[in-house]
Amino acid sequence: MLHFIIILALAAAFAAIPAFFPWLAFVFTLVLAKGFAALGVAILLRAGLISIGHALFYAVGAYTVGFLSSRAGVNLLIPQLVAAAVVSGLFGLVIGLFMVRYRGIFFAMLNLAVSMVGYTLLSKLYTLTGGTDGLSIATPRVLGMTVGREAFEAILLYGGLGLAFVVGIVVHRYLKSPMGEALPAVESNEIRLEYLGIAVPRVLLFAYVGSAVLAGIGGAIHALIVGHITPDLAYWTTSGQLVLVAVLGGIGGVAGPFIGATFLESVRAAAVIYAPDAWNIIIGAGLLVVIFFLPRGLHGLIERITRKGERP
Amino acid sequence: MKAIVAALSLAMTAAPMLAPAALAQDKPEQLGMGIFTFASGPAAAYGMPGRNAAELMIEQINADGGIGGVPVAPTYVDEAQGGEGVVSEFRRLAGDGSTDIMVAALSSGNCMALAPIADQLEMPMVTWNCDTHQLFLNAEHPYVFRPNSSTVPEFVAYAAYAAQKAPDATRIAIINPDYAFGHDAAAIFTAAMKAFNPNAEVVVELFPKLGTQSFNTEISRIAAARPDIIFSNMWGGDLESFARQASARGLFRSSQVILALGESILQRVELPEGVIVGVLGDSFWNAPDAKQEALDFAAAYNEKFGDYPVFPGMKMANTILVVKTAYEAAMEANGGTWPTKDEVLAALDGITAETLTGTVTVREDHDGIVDQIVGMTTGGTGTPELAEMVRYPGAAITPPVGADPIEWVSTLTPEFAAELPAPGSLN
Amino acid sequence: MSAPLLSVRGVRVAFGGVKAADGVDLDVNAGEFLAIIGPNGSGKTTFINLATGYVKPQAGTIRLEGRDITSARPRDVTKLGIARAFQIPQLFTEHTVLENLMLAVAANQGFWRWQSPLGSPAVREAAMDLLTTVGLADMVGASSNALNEGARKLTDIALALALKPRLLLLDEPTAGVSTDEKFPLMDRLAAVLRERGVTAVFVEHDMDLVRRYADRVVVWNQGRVVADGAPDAVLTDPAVLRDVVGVL
Amino acid sequence: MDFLLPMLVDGLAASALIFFIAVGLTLVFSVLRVLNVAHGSFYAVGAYVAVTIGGVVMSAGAPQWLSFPILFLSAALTAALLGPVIERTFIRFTYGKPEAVQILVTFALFLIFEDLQKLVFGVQAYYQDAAVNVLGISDIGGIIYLNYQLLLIALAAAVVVALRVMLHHTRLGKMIVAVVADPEVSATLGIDTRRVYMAAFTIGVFLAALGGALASPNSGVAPGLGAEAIVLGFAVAAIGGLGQIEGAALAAVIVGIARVLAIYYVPQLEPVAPYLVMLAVLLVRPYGLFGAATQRKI
Repeated sequence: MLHFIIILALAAAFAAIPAFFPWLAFVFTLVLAKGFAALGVAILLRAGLISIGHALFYAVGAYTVGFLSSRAGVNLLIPQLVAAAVVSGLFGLVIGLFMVRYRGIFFAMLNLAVSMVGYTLLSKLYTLTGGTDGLSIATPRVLGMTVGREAFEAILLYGGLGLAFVVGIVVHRYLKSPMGEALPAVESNEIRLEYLGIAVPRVLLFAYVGSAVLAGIGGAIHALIVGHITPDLAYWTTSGQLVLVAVLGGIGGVAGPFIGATFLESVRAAAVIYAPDAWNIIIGAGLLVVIFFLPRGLHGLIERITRKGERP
Repeated sequence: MKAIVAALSLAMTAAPMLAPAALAQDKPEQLGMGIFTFASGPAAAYGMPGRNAAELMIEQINADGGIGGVPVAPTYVDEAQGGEGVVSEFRRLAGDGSTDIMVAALSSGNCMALAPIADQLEMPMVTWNCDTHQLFLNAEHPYVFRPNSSTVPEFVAYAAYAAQKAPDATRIAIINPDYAFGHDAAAIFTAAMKAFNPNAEVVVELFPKLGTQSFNTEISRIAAARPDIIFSNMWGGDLESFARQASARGLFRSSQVILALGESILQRVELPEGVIVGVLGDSFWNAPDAKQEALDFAAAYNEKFGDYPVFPGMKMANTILVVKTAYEAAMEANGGTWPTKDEVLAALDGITAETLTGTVTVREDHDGIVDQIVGMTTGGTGTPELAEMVRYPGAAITPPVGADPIEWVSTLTPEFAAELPAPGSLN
Repeated sequence: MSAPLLSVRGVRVAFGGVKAADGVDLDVNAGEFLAIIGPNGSGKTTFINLATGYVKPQAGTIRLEGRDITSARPRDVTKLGIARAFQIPQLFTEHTVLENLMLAVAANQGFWRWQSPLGSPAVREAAMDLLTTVGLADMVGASSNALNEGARKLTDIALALALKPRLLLLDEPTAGVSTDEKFPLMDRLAAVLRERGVTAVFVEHDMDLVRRYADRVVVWNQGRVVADGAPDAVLTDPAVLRDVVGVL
Repeated sequence: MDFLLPMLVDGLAASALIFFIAVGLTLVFSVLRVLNVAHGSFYAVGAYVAVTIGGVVMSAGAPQWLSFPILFLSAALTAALLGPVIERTFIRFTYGKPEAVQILVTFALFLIFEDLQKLVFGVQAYYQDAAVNVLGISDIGGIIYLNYQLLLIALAAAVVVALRVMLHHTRLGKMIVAVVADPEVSATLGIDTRRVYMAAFTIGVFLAALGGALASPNSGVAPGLGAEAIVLGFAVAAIGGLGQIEGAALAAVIVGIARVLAIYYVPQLEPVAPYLVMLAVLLVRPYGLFGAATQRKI
């Protein structure tokens, strides 16, 4: 309960800050986008699977919105989001069928490889994707209403926050279900899982598709708030960033990746202004501090507080 | 928990104090100018000269009393942080009231991403380098102006020069960077070459990715194709690596090489004599018809930074001069008071401004008309200079307003090239 | 006489020249407790691995009630009612003992319901029962990583029991369990198995246990079954005493 | 088939450069069982050090041939300065940890090195091509090659042989092999595994730095070098089978040839050639060309 209260307090702070610093609304919407995708990465990390390729699904979500907006003329927010989730889920299903056979570094490298092939396709299929110049996305209509850009961005931020809550609860319940609890078991003892009659590939495929859907939702929000997308979304450095966000935030709870994304984007925003040449050093050092001293990430701090509260 | 609080407070302190918006009629304390260029990463080799030139030009303007008595206060944004970071910074600068006009950006991708945001935030944006013809192709951007040329006149100019200089050359090799700029240039150059010489054919076309270190296989592949002409619009570190490797392996001796952005490496690589190079516009400070202002600027630049300005630097300086001209024109039009945003926009619309290296006109579609200077390397070292130079009039080689640029290129004829000024005419 | 529950015919498997099974024929009859004894490295564990699909034989067939399971995977075999416990306990070290058991219970009981919690009352109760059976009721909250070897063994066996198997394969079930605990544990285990009518095969080194609990003993040596019969007969066979028990 | 000869020469030249990136990575993995993302940083640092020392020595008027020993010296210097320190402080922490932790710790090091390079060397490209110039050129099948490119092919082959000799015929090498086979047993036999780890890691740093140093005379050094190197290195190491030195050599040749084939016939595929090779290889052999599954003991 205390845990939930802390999360609510953080969310309230998250919602309030852009009201005082309007330009931060954009940054915070990106935080949500990255948070969704990093949550997807975190699900796989629970099974010990590190994907250096999830930017592909982020890009698939973004480009689904891009296609609908600039090629198919579907300028409606909800259908765009739903389509992004469905299409990235389908990509996740097809690629996942192949990926769930692999573990460890081979899983990481194959995800990297597939995402780089995707990146190249996005860059090369000029007529379809606009090449490296990318696609522009018009402000869509919301529930049949034409809204101004400013209103739309507010809808995206606060609607996104609401969506994060709903999705967070769904994912939390999933992680506490037998299938969700089986994920750490895949890492600690896959053989025993098999000997319980559990089809591990199926467990992983479900997680993989789910993580792809989450990344796709993130990508769609990214596309809508930035208004312009390029193949760089699928580049491996974006994937690396998502893993970074997940680990910084901690994979122990669904709020972790969102906390990690807030932290990373805030540090980035500050670094761009105050220490533009040392941004990588700051992030690298932060990552080391987290791994060495906070193995459960920033979210682990909340866990510590609530543990104390529950078991005095 | 502490770390989260720290992170949030960090985010808050990152927000500068909201500056009160200046009333239109009062002269503000300063003119905030957001300047977007690459200051890190591989593209910095091209972007830093732009930033250096901006520093120098603004220093000179401010020493001279500023623009209409108001000093220019630049904020530099590094484009190397990627599209969303650039957009984020643009929004921050536009939103916190610190910035009145944006000079953005180097990369075409970033210009495409920023243009709709400039319109949305009603923030005047003047591009200084990005040259994709897509920018104004299917979109009107009331707040965006490009006092520069686009890819079409730029690469038509090289084809015209090649057609005039080497009329018998038919076998073309192209090696361009693997993104829109490289692919667009390849398409335009090829179409123009075929228009000027129906026998022209592309024998090999390569697009190595940005940041490639070793072009050795590409060089072998090109050499094996025995081309008459090798065209490249690589730039920055890639261009330098390619030029060094190709030069060491004799590619410059066996074919006529065209390095579209070659002027930018003249001070770093000893190119052999006779390589066709250009400046994507007229921004070459050491042309025979150079104005004294250009020579003075180059000398000051050399004193401050230790080398001569390359053309990206000159483009940046020229663009800031266009902004200055626009503000001054707007003030003149309203009787000397500080102009409102709308007055600045009106002044930029259709402006004709004298730059360090020529004249630029911004058309009604907000695209610029600029001359194209092309020349050949002299093989000499030291102060950068070119031989066999030509200045193609911008109006002659820019597609008219509303024309599809690529279609326009295919309507060109051999006579078109023949009627342009001849190489060496600018001496 | 009814058909055997598990029937192994002509099974052959070798690892880099070492023959772990060299043309083995062996039947396991429904309801019996079969002990497999033999020197270390003779391939006893390989028999369990073969029967559960972890190792694929290079020749021969394995049938469960007449159904060919030679090329089935462990999870298929498990679903058909064969469970195994391991020589080296195989636990979910990220989970508590109770969670380990709940995962095993849930494996057959709403595992794919992705919005229901793992610890439903029914699952929790079944898991607690199992832990009581193996004498670990006071360990439920412990991390399975922090247990001593004996408790790990017991948890491992409980995981197999949770699957409610028809055939249970135990690999040295009491190794690591303290001498005082051995017989009480085996008594409880045997009672549960008899009560549920579970057939059991156990690989064992402790001849006292074999004598006391096995209905039948098979001696495995150098990849072959060299003796097969009632404990009294086999364990008094001089050849067995020399080759197998003597080595121990 | 006009292109057969140039393709072969280009393919081997490209393979040599790729091999130098991957070999140290795979050696370190085979001994320490650590996936070192910072390997790319050592590659870049080696290149920067070589260019810097080379620049100083050449501008002092030293004879051109001296630029060769400088390349090796720079790699040795980089390894001596960075290898033991980094192994002691950061890498040791990751022993036995999950791969995700290893990747992230070394990725953090990589990020820090990226900015340190920028702070020390700036963002401009450096070139020091004395070693290329002094060797001259050869005409092979009508195409001019740098003799330096041909030398690199020979050097790559020499490194494969040298590593074999080192591993099987020196005291240190035998200790490394023993530790690879079984660290616990080695420790009981009196081998100081901590020192072996440090030595193996330092050799890995040396090989990475040597790769960077050897590439620098022809390619120059610019920011972004490390990132390119590490992705390619991981791909090649995975294709070869992690920890397999001969596997890395074969994988480097396959990837090198694949890239060259792409450039000659399907240039659009060149950027994805390493990844397509990896997908194809891992589809058929899930643990790489020379790799094998390690089965859990149950």
